[in-house]
Amino acid sequence: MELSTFFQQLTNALSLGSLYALIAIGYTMVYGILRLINFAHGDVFMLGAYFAFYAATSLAMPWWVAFIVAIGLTAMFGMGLERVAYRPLRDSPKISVMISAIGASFLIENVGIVVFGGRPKSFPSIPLFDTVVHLGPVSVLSVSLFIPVITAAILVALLWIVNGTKTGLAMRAVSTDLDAARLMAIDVNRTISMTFGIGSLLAGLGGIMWTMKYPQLNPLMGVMPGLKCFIAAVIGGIGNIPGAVLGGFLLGVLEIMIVAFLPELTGYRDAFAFVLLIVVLLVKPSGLLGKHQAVKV
Amino acid sequence: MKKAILVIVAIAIVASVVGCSKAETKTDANVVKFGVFEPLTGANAAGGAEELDGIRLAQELYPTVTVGGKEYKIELAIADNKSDKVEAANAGQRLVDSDKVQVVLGSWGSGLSMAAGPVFKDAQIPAIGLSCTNPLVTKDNPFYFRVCFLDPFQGTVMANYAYKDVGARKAVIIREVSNDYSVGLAKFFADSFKALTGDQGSILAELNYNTNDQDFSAQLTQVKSLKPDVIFAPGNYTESALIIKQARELGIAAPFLGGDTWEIAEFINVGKQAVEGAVMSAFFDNDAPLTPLSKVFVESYQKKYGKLPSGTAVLGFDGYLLAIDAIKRADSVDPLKIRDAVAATKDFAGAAGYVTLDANGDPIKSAVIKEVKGGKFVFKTTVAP
Amino acid sequence: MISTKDVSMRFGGLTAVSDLNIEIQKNEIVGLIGPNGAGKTTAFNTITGVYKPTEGRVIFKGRDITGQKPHAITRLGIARTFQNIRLWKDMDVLENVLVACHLRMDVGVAASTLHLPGYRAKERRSREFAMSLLESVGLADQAREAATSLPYGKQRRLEIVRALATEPALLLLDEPAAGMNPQESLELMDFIGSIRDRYDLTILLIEHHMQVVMGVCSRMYVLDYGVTIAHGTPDEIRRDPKVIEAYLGVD
Amino acid sequence: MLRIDDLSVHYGGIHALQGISFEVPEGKIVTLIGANGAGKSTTLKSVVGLVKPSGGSISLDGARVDGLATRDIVRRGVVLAPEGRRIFPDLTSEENLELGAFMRDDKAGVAADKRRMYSLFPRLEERRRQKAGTLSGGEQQMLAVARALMSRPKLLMMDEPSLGLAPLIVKMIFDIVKAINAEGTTILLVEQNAKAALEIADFGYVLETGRITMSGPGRELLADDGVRKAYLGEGL
Amino acid sequence: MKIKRNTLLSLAGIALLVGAIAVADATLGRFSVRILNLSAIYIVLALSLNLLNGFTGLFSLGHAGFMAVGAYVSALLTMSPAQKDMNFFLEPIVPFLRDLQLPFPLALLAAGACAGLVAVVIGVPALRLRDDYLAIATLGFAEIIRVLITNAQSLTNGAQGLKAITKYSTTWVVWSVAALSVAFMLALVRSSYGRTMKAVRDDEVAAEAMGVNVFKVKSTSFVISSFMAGVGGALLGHMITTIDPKMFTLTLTFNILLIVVLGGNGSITGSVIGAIVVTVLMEALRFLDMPMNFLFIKTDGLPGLRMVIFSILLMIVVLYRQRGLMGNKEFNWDDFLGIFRRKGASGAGGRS
Repeated sequence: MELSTFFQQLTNALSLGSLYALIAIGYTMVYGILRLINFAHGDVFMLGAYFAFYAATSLAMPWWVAFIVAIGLTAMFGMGLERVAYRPLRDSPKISVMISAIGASFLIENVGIVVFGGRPKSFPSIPLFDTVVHLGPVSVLSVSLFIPVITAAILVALLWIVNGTKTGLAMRAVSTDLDAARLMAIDVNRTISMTFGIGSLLAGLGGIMWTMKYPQLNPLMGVMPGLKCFIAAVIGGIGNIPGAVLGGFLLGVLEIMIVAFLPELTGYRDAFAFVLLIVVLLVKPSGLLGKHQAVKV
Repeated sequence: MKKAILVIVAIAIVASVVGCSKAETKTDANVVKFGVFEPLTGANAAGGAEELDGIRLAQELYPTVTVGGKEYKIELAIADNKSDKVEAANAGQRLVDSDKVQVVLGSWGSGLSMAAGPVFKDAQIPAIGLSCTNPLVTKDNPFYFRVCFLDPFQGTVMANYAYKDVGARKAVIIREVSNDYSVGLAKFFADSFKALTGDQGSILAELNYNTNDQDFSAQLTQVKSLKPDVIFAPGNYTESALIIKQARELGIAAPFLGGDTWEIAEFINVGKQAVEGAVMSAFFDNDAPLTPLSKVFVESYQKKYGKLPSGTAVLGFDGYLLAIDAIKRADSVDPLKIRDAVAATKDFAGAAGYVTLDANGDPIKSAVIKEVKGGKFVFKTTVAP
Repeated sequence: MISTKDVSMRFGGLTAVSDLNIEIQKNEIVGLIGPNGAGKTTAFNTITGVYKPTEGRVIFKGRDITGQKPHAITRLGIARTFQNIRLWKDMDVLENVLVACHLRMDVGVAASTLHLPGYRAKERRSREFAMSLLESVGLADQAREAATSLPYGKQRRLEIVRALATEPALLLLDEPAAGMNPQESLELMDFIGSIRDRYDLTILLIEHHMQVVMGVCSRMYVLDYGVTIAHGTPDEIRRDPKVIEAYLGVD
Repeated sequence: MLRIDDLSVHYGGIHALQGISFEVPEGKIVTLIGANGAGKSTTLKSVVGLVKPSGGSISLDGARVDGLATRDIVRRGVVLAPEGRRIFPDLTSEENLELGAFMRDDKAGVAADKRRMYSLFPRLEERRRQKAGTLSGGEQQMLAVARALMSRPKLLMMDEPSLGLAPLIVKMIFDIVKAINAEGTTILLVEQNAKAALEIADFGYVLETGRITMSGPGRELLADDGVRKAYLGEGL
Repeated sequence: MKIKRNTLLSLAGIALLVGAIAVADATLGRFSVRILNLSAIYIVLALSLNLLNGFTGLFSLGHAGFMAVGAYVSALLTMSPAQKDMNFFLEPIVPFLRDLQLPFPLALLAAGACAGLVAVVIGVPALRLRDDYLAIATLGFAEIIRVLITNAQSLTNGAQGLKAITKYSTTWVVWSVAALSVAFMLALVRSSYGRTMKAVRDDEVAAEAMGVNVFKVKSTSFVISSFMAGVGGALLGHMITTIDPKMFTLTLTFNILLIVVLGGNGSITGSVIGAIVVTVLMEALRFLDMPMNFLFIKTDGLPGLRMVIFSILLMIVVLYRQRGLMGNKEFNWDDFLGIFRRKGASGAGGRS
């Protein structure tokens, strides 16, 4: 392989990885607090993109206003989703909650099909994000330079919120022991709601960044990114924020490098994400940075 | 507990009552029913909607057919197959059984047509495929016909174009590996291109991606390093548009060639500037009228929908007209007689050219080659078989 | 019957049990006592295969069973009950016992699904055996009730009966008297003595109420912080100053 | 201060509390003793609203609190140092203390109380940056008590503070309980270590399978034959 | 006495059902028969998932993968070499598979066996995982199977799928297999082995301590379930007569999961009722996609509305009746007759 090709692939990998990382953080936040695989996360991601699309086109808002509005709406939607679909099942078996998540995902997708229409829409081009930047022999879309910066900023901000604020303290308390957190006069419902809000906010942001990079929207667009980013979160150790970032990058690099070094296997690309997932689950179920949880007898 | 059950039971009852009453609509003696069997939701929704537009326009222009001196009103029974095979077979069965249609039109997506094919065959109802180009659709099924050309022809046409017009000697193929259409077309293209160049190594690489993939940077970086003269990338229009966009971002300058699925507004909407210069085979062009009907179609389409028609819409239009034509020729609304009339179609003048069906039920038709220019699909040339 | 040789169990930095050396003869009833958190249940878990001891060996009937899977150890003849009752909540009383009978039935999926004649006979025998066990603790009348609808004390008895249904040689009871009032506890101890005789058992039992076990045990081991601080007959234990200090917490 | 009337609790089919009534007067130490599963922890959990009673009433200073959210009950000055300590193992000792003061907004007061806890439990100050899960059992119990005190409770309820602790530490914990009480905090103590509990309690209740079977001043119960036999391991 | 009465009732009920199916097959239109038969296939699939999810407590999301294996195996084994040549027009099929042709019953068994084998090879290692981890691992396996099928052109015809599969799934075939599955499940669940499965579901640790080889029980359940999924997938293929990898996505697994949940996790009766209700409802709700006029309000067709209503119904059940229609109860005559007796006693006249 030529060196320039290799660097181009490396850039591709990092650009894809940072996008995965951004979305995986949201996944991991929600899992961290409720131990729930939020199957609807990918659909919240889709909604974020659509909200931004309609705000920017139908309501003719400037793009940055549209983004802020969309992210806000997505966060609110996430909180509503938790309230309607997950809170009533808080004391139910894990399987019930998971099924509810699957059902919610189904519902959002189907409503999306009716409301947004099944035909794909394309996001209007925003020059700031949609210019090609050449770095020597490597070329990259400008949005791909923003995404790692945003991911890093989010990582820092979240680490600060979780480790440096009272809300974060409450989040960590709720995630380890619900009843003990209640005894500390923590408003458990609000804390969970807020975590969902942050997670969904990140999904919304991720959805928008995604459509900046791949400018098409359809109601099922969240399914694959949702699964992939979930895998990324599991690889890194679900519930662990830096782990999600690590997992996102690993997955991005793996997907690109498989194609780069073994082009005849391109058709199997989607399978590799799952192979990686299963290997990690079997070798270290708690993920690369996750903690092992012993089962009490 | 009781409440939930009650709700479900109640809805089920209401649903079946309403559903049945809908299905059992007055079987008017003076009505012919055309079943429209299309993906209106799911992955293929856009294609289904295009075909349906063409059919609706045709119905508006030709709402009746005269048989034996009696005027019959044409009704459409529309069933959504959700871009899903199980549903497709159900929807097809529903059309022939509950809606008691005499003819079926559709479906976008050869796989869906194939799923319902046996249903129509069993029920002995003729079905007219509109834009389903897979050779297997009509194979072994005396009740399935179509008004579009086939993939082998399309592949050859594009290979010829690549060899002669582009002057390409080395090509790269990017296939949507989970899409039968894309895989088939890629193969036909490759075979023809190798024959034309006389060089087994003229296809530098066949790279794959999956439906719904959105990041193709790895495959494209590979393509870039291979420096092909031309890239053949048949597939779904959204993925294809994203591929071309990302290729241009990587600085790949080689021309992109594709198939009929590209000719849809979304292809340009998603790809924007990047898809300028992309070349594809198509069924029809507005600027190159093939029959007197072409002009009628284009004008009335623009009037009804306020936009230029796509090649897919025109096939919906033609399918509807072919059905009427067959009914007239059979002078009967009996499905079996209609079938025989359809099978005997010769030089039927549709909006998208003349249709003559061969023994398989496939037409021998010209293809049109188009290019994206200034945000529009622009006619380049017509290729006769 | 059973002995542990220098068994230690560490979790991370915490040593839950260190150098445990227990030796029990056939038909003995031996107590394992100590304050909460002293490592008694951990000791049970290392014997029954739930944990693989970090160090040491567990010998049962002269055979090294260290590190074997719990179900294999049960098959060899060691059954147990749990401190926090672990009945199967979606099954009735009889079914709870029948599941434990499965072990000795030795039937495969095919035989039991097809209800082959051999299986039918075994199933009938299991049911009779299960009912006789239930009768012995006065639960026969409630055989068809949901296991978790029973009062606490009866659930404890059901757990013991369930363990007996695996036809063990050694029975490990983890705080069988927990949640019982003193009167019930004493009755339970009588019951434990009686099943030992009827089913030819050897019994190791965890309690932290000493007086409950004094009457029924011939010997006892006292654990504190995972360390065996004393063993001997009840009389010896009662007089051991180390026990009095650590266990009773007197000032 | 705390008054419980005819309190009943069901868990599925189990009738865990079968109508118990008792009172905790202001400024006193009251203890509930009894065997495992007698319903002691359930009583405390229902007071703070972690368990929903199926009957009866709980009132605090004359106002009903049953049915309120735990958070609101805690805000009214009732705090529970739960069984098994339930400290947050992944957080540092200091963070655990801060969580104890979660509902308080007076930063200065919280800081002062933190210092007070460190003076009360010097071991905790040494381990303030250490994850609570790595502390020894005794240190964890100290942390649980200190955490509870950080909310400046009027009523401190402790569930088995001596559980699994060495006698020396138990003694220390009980000394601190006495000291806290002397400063004016009312205490409701649940213990299996009946002797230690009754020795410091003003008043004691004996719970047996969901019912109160005996009650009286701590010293009196300590002298009672039945209690001695059943719970103090007398007659060994 | 009572037992005898119930046996008689059951026999009568079975006879009635057989009669009803015969009458339906002969008199109903093809569309209704098709839906009827689809219900039967979904009964098989729902039972297979229920065995795992409801009776053994293993949450698997990999069913579509095993169905795909079954569908492909049976389709390829029953096709004539000529049909295979027609299908494999891009790249010829591997020779040994081309000439291999088996009668349908054998092919159906082979379909189940292959799915079971795949379960042994890839699934069993995953059984070490719990709850949601198991769910995503199995989900991953199903996706991997699908990707493999898509890419194995000369074995499976890749994305082209297979066409002109013989339509063996007649009313009698599918309902016989469904009846056999119900009988098998009832026998299994009521047997000693079935009890150990429930014990594993309720409390693994206790089961292990009572001498139940938990891993073996889980593996057995997983393999049996996969076998049934393979058979169900094969029947589905022989009903639609064409298959391709895109059919076997996560959505298909979800659909079956919905049936199990709606019917009641751990209830055979529930799965049977759920399969029929869901299949019929999906078609019955089709009118929602059509243009409607309710009194004054006219809507254009809203494709997809049907699925929205369907998902809302599902959410209602999940949230307000978590245990599904039947809970984990089974149908029995005493309860059934009890309903009427209670109604009679209360004198409710509103029975329709």
